[in-house]
Amino acid sequence: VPTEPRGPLVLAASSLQQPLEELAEQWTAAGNDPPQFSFASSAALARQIENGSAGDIFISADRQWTDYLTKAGNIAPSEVVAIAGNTLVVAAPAGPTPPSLQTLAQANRIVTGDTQAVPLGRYAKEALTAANLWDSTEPKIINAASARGALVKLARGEVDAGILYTSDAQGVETIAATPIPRESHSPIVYMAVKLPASAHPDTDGFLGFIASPEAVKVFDRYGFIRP
Amino acid sequence: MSFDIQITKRLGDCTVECVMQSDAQLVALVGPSGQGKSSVLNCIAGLIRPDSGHIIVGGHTLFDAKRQIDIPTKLRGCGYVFQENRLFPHLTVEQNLRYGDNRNSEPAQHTLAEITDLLNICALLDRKPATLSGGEQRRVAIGRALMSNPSIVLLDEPLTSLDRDRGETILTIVDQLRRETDTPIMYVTHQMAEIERLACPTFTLS
Amino acid sequence: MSFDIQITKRLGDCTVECVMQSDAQLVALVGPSGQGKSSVLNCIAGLIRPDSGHIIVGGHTLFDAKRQIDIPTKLRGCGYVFQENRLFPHLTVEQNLRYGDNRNSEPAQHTLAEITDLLNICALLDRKPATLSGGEQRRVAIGRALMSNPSIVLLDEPLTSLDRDRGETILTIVDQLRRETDTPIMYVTHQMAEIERLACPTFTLS
Amino acid sequence: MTAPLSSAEWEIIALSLQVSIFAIGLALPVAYGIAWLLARRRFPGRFILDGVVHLPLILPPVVTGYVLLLLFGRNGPIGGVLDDVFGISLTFSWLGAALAGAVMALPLMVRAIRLSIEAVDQKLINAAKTLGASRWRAFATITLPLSLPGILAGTVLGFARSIGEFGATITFVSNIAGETRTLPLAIYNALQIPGTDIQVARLAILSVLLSLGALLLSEWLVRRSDRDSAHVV
Amino acid sequence: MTAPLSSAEWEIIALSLQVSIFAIGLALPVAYGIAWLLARRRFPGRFILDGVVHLPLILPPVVTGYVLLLLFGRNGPIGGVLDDVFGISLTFSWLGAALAGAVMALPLMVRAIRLSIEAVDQKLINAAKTLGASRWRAFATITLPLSLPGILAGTVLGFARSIGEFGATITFVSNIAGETRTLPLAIYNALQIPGTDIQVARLAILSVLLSLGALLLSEWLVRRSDRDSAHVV
Ligand SMILES: Nc1ncnc2c1ncn2[C@@H]1O[C@H](COP(=O)(O)OP(=O)(O)OP(=O)(O)O)[C@@H](O)[C@H]1O
Ligand SMILES: Nc1ncnc2c1ncn2[C@@H]1O[C@H](COP(=O)(O)OP(=O)(O)OP(=O)(O)O)[C@@H](O)[C@H]1O
Ligand code: MOO
Ligand SMILES: [Mg+2]
Ligand SMILES: [Mg+2]
Repeated sequence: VPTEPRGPLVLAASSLQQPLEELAEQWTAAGNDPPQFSFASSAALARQIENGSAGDIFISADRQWTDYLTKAGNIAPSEVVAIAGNTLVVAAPAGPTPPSLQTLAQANRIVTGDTQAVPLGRYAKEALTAANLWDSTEPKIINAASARGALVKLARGEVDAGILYTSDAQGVETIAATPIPRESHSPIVYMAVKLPASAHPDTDGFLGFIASPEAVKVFDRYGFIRP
Repeated sequence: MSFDIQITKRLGDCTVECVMQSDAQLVALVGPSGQGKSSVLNCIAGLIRPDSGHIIVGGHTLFDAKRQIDIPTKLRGCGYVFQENRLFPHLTVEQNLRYGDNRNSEPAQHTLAEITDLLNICALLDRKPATLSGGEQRRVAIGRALMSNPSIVLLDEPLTSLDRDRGETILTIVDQLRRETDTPIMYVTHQMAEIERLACPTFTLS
Repeated sequence: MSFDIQITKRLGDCTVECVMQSDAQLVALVGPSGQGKSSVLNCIAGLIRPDSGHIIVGGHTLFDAKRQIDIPTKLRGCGYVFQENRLFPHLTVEQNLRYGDNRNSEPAQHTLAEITDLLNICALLDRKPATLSGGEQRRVAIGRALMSNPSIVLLDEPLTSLDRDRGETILTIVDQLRRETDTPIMYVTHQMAEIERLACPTFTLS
Repeated sequence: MTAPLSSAEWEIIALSLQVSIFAIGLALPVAYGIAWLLARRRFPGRFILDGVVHLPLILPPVVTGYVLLLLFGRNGPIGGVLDDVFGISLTFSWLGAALAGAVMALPLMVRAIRLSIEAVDQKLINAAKTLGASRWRAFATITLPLSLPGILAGTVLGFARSIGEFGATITFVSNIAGETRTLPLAIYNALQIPGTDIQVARLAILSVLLSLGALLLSEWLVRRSDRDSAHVV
Repeated sequence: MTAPLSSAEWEIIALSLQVSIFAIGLALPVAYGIAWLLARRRFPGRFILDGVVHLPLILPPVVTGYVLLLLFGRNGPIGGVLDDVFGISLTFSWLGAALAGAVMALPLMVRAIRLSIEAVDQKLINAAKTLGASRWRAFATITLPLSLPGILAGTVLGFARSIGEFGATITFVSNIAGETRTLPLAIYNALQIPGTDIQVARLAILSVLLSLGALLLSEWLVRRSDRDSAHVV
C-alpha cells in the first residue's frame, strides 16, 4: 500500500482539538505534509509516551503531566513551549441575572471538572478557595470527568451553576457566563513539548507554527488567550 | 362411547390417519414402527394439532376441526406415559411422581406410598432420573402418569425395559384401573402377548 | 473363550457383580430391572471402570485391575446399541450410520445400502433423529453399531419399540452375524421369547 | 498490599457493592423476561427488541451514559416524571449509578440466559402440560430451574461488568465521593494523577477480589446442582 | 440520515470492521480453548484461569488498556520482544486496537461458549468413543458442532463489544485517524466539539447498523440449523 507522506505525530489534549485541526489545515495548505493527531486525555497520552510509544509532539493542558514527562524524559525546560492560555467563567443556565461567584454560592449543585483529577476542577478549586467559598461549596460540587462533561451537564440544565473554561462556554446559547479574575488561580497554560524520540524533520517547524502569532489568532477565535 | 377418533395429520412426507370407534374402556393400538401410533397419542394429549377430524374420548370432545374445538393440553387430563419417559431431570424421583398429583380436587386414585410400593421404586425416591437404570426410569414415568389422577390414560409401550415380573405388575395395574374406574385407556404395544393378556379390542394403524 | 468376565462395581448404594465364562459366541444377559445389565455392557465398552476384576472378550484382555490393563474405549471395537439410542442429534441418519464406518481397515461387513435395506430405513437417510419415531431411531442405532465393523457387539434390549417383523429382522441379522463371523455378541433382554429364538447360553445377574 | 484498607477504600467498596448488587437485582428479572421472549416467542418487533438490548454493548459507554442523561436527567422525559411525581432524582445519585450498571449488564445477561432457555427441551414442557401444568407453572418448575446455568453465568457476567462500569456511570451521574464514586471512578481519578500507581493497583485488586468472590460463589452453586449426575456415562 | 456517507465516515467504518473482524478472529479460537478447558477439565489453576479471563470485564477499560500498554508497549516485556524480533509495533497501530478488542471480547465469548459446551451430553461423546472416535474426532464432530449456539452467541457478543470498545483502545493505541480511530473514538472526538450532535448520532447509528448486521447473520444461522427440529413435540 503506498502510504501518503505524513507530518509529525502530535499527541494532544482533547480540549485543543478544534484550533489544532484548523492550524493543521493552514499548515498543510502552505505545502507541508499533514500532521497526524491523536486526541485523548493528557494522562492517557503521557502514559503512552512513557511506555515507549513513538510520537513527535505532546500538547497538554495539565501541568502535572508535562512536568512528569520532562523529568522522566530528561527534557530541558527550554523544549517546553507555551502555545495558548485559557480563563475560567462562572456559568449558569441562561436567566435574567448574570451568574457570579456569589450566586454560585447559593446554587444547590455546582458542576466543574473533577477537583482532584481534572485540571479544570483544580483551577476551579483554587478560584473558590481564593474567594473563600471552597468550604461552603465543596459538598455541592459535581465532579465531571472532563471539561466537556461539565459543559454538557450545565447546558442540559442538570445543575444550577458551574465553573467552566471560557473557551468551552463561549457561544453556547443556553448558558450565561461571567469571567472569573485570572489572579484567583494559577495561570492556565497549554504547553507543547518536543518529545525525545521525535525523528520527524517537520517537528520543529510545526512547533514553531503553533506558537506563532498567526496561531494566536486561531486560538483566540476559539476562546483561548495569549499564553 | 369411550373412543371416537377420526383424524389425519401430515408429518413430513407421511400422513398419519386414525379412525377408531369403540365402547371399550381399554383399547390397544398397534401397527408397524413409524406408522403413527405415538403421533395419535400426541394428538389425544393435545401436543399435536390434527389437520382435520375430531377426537372424542370418554364423551368429552377434545378436538374438532369443524367446530373449532381444541382443548388445551393442560385441561385434557391425560396420564401420558411417553415412549421416551421424559422425566424431569432436575427433580428427584419423588418430585417427578408428585408433579401432577394436585391437578384436580378429586380424591387421589393412588397415594405415593401405594404407587412406589407397587412399582418397587421406594428406594429411589431421592435420586435424580439420570442415575436410574432404563427400567427404573420407565417405572417412574408410569408412576408419574398414574399419580396424576388422569381422566385418560395413554401408554406408549409401557413395558419397555421391564422384566417379566415387573411387566406383569404394570398389566395388573392397568387391569385394576379398568375394573375400578371408568377411565379410558389407550395402550400402544408391539407385543401380541400383552394384548392377549389384556383381552381388549385392538386397532391397527396402516 | 469368548467371554471371561469377572467384575464388581459399586454404583451409588448398590453393587453390580458379574461373573461370566463362556465359549459361546453369543450370550444373553438377563436379570430384573436395575440389576446392572447396562452397567456390565458399559464396563465392557470401557465407559465404566470396574472396581476390581477382569474383562476378557474374544481373547483380548480389555480390563484387568490387577495387571493395570484398561484399554481405552475407542480401541475396544465395540458396536454398542445403547439402551437409550444416543443418536447424534445434529447429524442426519446417514451421517449417524457412517459415523464409525471407517474405524478399521478390515473390509466392511455391511455396506450402507445393505444395512438400510435390511432395517428398512432407506427413506430416512436425510432426516435428523429428532423427527424419527421411536422404532425408527432404534433401527438407526442398531444400524450405526453394525456399520462400524465391530469386533464385539453389545445389544441392550435391541428390539425395544420394534414390531414383530422388524424384531425378527434384527434377530436374523444377529443370527447371521453369529454364523458368518466370529464376533462375540452380548445380548441383553427381558424377553424369554428372544432368548429361545436365539438359542444361546443365558447368564442371569442377581 | 501491606497496609490494611483505608476508610476511604472501605467506603468505595461498600458503595460499589451496593451499586452492583442493586444493578443486578434490577437487571436480572428484566433480562430473564427479555431472554425468554427472544428464545420462545416469535412476534413482530422481535428483532428490534434483540437489537435494542444489544445497544449498550455496541455503543461506546459514554454514549450510553449520555443517552441515559437525556432520558433520565432532570429535564429528560423519564427523569422529569420521576422527579415531579416521586421526587426521585437519578442523576448524581447512587441509584443512577445502579441504573447505568444494570443497563450495561443487560445484554450480557440476556444472551447467557437466552442460551440456557433455548437449551431447555420443549418436550419436557409438553410433558408438564399433560400433567396439568399451566403455562406459568411449567415455566416456574421446568424452564426456570433448567435455565439456572444461564442465570448464574449471566449474573456473574453482569456483576463483573457492573463492578467494572466506568464510562456510562461517569457520564450519567458524575463522580461524587460517597455517592457515585465506585471503584472504577476512583481508579480513573487516581490514573489522572501522576505517581499514583500503587493506589491504582490497590483499587484494581479490590475490584478483582469482589468479582472473584461472585465467580467463586457461582461456580460453587453450579457444582452443587451438578453433583448427582457426576457419574452418568 | 439524509446525506450519503462521507469518505471520512467510510474510512472509519472500514477501519472498525477490519479491527473488529480481526479481533474476533483472534479471540474466537482462544476463547473456545479456554471455554473447553473450563467446561471439561479439572486442573490446578483452573479457578485462576477462570478469574484471569474475567479481568477485562471487571477492570475499568482504561485500566485494561493501561495494562496492555505496560505489557505490549515498546518498553514492555512482550512488546519489546515483538519489536526487536519481528519488528511489529502494536501501540499506535490498528493491530493493537484489534488486540484490545479481542481482550475485551474474550470474557463474553468464553462464557457463552462454555455454557454451550457444558450443555453437550457427555453420553454422546461416549457413544462416539465406542464407535472408534479419538478424543480429537469426538471433539470435532460432536462437541464442536453441538456448541455452535454458544459460538454464535459469543461471536455476536464479542463483535458488538469490540465495535463499541473505547476505553482500552484509546489508552493502549491512542486515537489516530486512519490507524486506530475506530467508531467509538471518532464519536469521542465529535463529542469534544460543540454542535456536533448530528455527527455523533450518525456515527452511533453506523455502529449500531454494523452490529445489527452481525446479529441478523447469527440469528439466520441459528434458525437455519434449527430448521429440522421445529416440529418435535
Ligand atoms: N450414578 C448412580 N448413582 C447411584 N446408583 C446408580 C448410578 N448409576 C446406576 N445406578 C444403579 O445401578 C443399578 C444398575 O443399573 P443398570 O442401568 O446397569 O441396570 P439394568 O440392569 O440395565 O436395568 P434395566 O433393565 O432397568 O435397564 C441400578 O439399580 C441403578 O439405580
Ligand atoms: N417432524 C417430522 N418430520 C418428518 N416426519 C416425521 C416428523 N415427526 C414424525 N414423523 C414421521 O411420522 C411417522 C409417525 O411417527 P410416530 O412416532 O407416530 O410412529 P410410531 O407409530 O409411534 O412408531 P414407533 O413404533 O416406531 O414408535 C414416522 O414415520 C415419522 O418418521
Ligand atoms: O470504555 Mo469506557 O468509556 O473507559 O468504560
Ligand atoms: Mg412411537
Ligand atoms: Mg439397562
